[in-house]
Amino acid sequence: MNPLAKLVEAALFASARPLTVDELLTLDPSAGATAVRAALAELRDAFATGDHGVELIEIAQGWQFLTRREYAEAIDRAQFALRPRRLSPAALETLAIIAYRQPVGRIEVDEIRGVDSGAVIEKLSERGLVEIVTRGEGLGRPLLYGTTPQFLEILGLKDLDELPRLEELSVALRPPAPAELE
Amino acid sequence: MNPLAKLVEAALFASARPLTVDELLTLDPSAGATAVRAALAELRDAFATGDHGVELIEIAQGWQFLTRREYAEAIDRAQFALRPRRLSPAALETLAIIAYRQPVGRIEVDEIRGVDSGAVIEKLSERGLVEIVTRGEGLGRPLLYGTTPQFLEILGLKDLDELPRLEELSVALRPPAPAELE
Amino acid sequence: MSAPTNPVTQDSAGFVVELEQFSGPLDLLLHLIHEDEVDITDLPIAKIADQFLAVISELGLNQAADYLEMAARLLRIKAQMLLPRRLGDDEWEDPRAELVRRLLEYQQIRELVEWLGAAAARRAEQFGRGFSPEPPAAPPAPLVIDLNDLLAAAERVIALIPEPVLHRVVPRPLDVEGATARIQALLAARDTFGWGDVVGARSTIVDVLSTFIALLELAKRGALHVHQEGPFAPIQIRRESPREAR
Repeated sequence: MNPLAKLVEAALFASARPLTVDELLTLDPSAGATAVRAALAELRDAFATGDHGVELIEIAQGWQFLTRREYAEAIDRAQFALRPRRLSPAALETLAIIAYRQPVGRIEVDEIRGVDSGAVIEKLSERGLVEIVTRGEGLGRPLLYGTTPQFLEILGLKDLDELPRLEELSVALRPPAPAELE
Repeated sequence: MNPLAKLVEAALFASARPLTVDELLTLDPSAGATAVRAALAELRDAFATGDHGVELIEIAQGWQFLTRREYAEAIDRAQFALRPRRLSPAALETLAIIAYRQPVGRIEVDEIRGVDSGAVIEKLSERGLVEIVTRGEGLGRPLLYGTTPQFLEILGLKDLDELPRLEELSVALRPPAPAELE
Repeated sequence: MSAPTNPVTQDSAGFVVELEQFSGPLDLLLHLIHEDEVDITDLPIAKIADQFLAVISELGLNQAADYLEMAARLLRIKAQMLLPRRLGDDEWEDPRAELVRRLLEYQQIRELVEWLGAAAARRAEQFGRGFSPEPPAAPPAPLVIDLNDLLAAAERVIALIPEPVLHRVVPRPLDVEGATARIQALLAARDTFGWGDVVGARSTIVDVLSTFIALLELAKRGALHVHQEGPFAPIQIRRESPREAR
């Protein structure tokens, strides 16, 4: 492969988007557009033999290496297997409040987060991470939530005592004294 | 190139980070680890001839295509890709201590550096270079930190064994050695 | 050396640079030791301590706790070294030992820092794949919760709370009796007075509530007359005369 083709290969690989011939020209001020086009053709042919998992494609905005279509499904499948599903920050916050303050009512969660948490709590409940554990005293006897055994299982904790204590968190916190948790 | 090698090539091209053999195994449930390793070796050799702008390297306990060193400057100049931000001396110091003493608590890092390292550890944690790996014994069961695969990734290391051994350093002092000076 | 008077002088710009130059007191100490080419294990403590003090005062680092603490430590060791000791005293412990151990340990870390920095620079000469295809949509993967993420969320949440206490109801009884007495004293002295005369300039919510209830109670008893020109106008209090006999 000629040296310019190798440089173009490296640049196309590292770029987050397709590159045009004009853009590729900035790689080597001494190379002309003809030389860049020849390099692109050489590269395309080298990867087009069917002996590679990727190919060089000319698309509207320029040139880009893309994985061959026939491998897309396997790669997608592998990504499913690898890509763990994560909770949104809002869900994590709500979960954290419930974990540390349980049993805790929705109103208290709303007050701490400063936003309505009803929908988030419902989602967490659907996912089996929190559940209604009891009813509170007082007006309307509110439903109080706590974490489930599945919550511990996902975090790999034996019991709730294994949750880090709040005073160990890096930010200087004023953890509520036990009496204030009620 | 054998079909599995082409599939592996496609998967590595599709990934922005190194993939381990275990991860690559999910591509083709019928392939075993031996076959995947053979495919990786075939790919590495195919790209190692010096006839490509990219090469397949072993890094962070996995494999990744990277552009060849000699093209760094041209790609950087053309701004097709950004170089990673450099780490500050304080960040590197903290990383060095965590890498060698892991799992290690914040207090120990503070003591060795002679300064409060809370903010630095938090930054490193945000960048995914260190993480809480376990909890220590003793008072308050402190959170203990260790390095992540991403730490290996930004240093271009296969694994932690590639770090220099302490006895190879010009200052010979083995880890916790309070007794040695007497 | 005096501190720069104007924070936007060249001095302060230099200060920032110098601050970044050393990552802590140990780093500064090592710098001095290397500059003087002295033996760490036989540290000329008096000389190094003086230099350390001079540098931190010059750089304004004597404001930083870590540097101050080290300065104090150096002075203590310097003093201990001056104490007389008997020849061949086996019990004598070199007061420098702990500091020397820390310096050696720190020097080792600095060496590792160089190695790590070089490795990172070398890795930065190679670029990874820049284009990441859209992640495939759909089928749910197993749920993962990272303990770090949960802790970070807890921190975010707690940062939101000005006080982690939710509603702490503090029993602060209203002092209606006191307010009544205050009003009655005013009634005895004057025919009319304003709201401000009763509660004063720095009234708490408790004072306001107590006074208000006392006023209403006294008005109900016919002891006074409360009058307000319009909404939000000053409240005027007038003695009800002639006094009703009860």
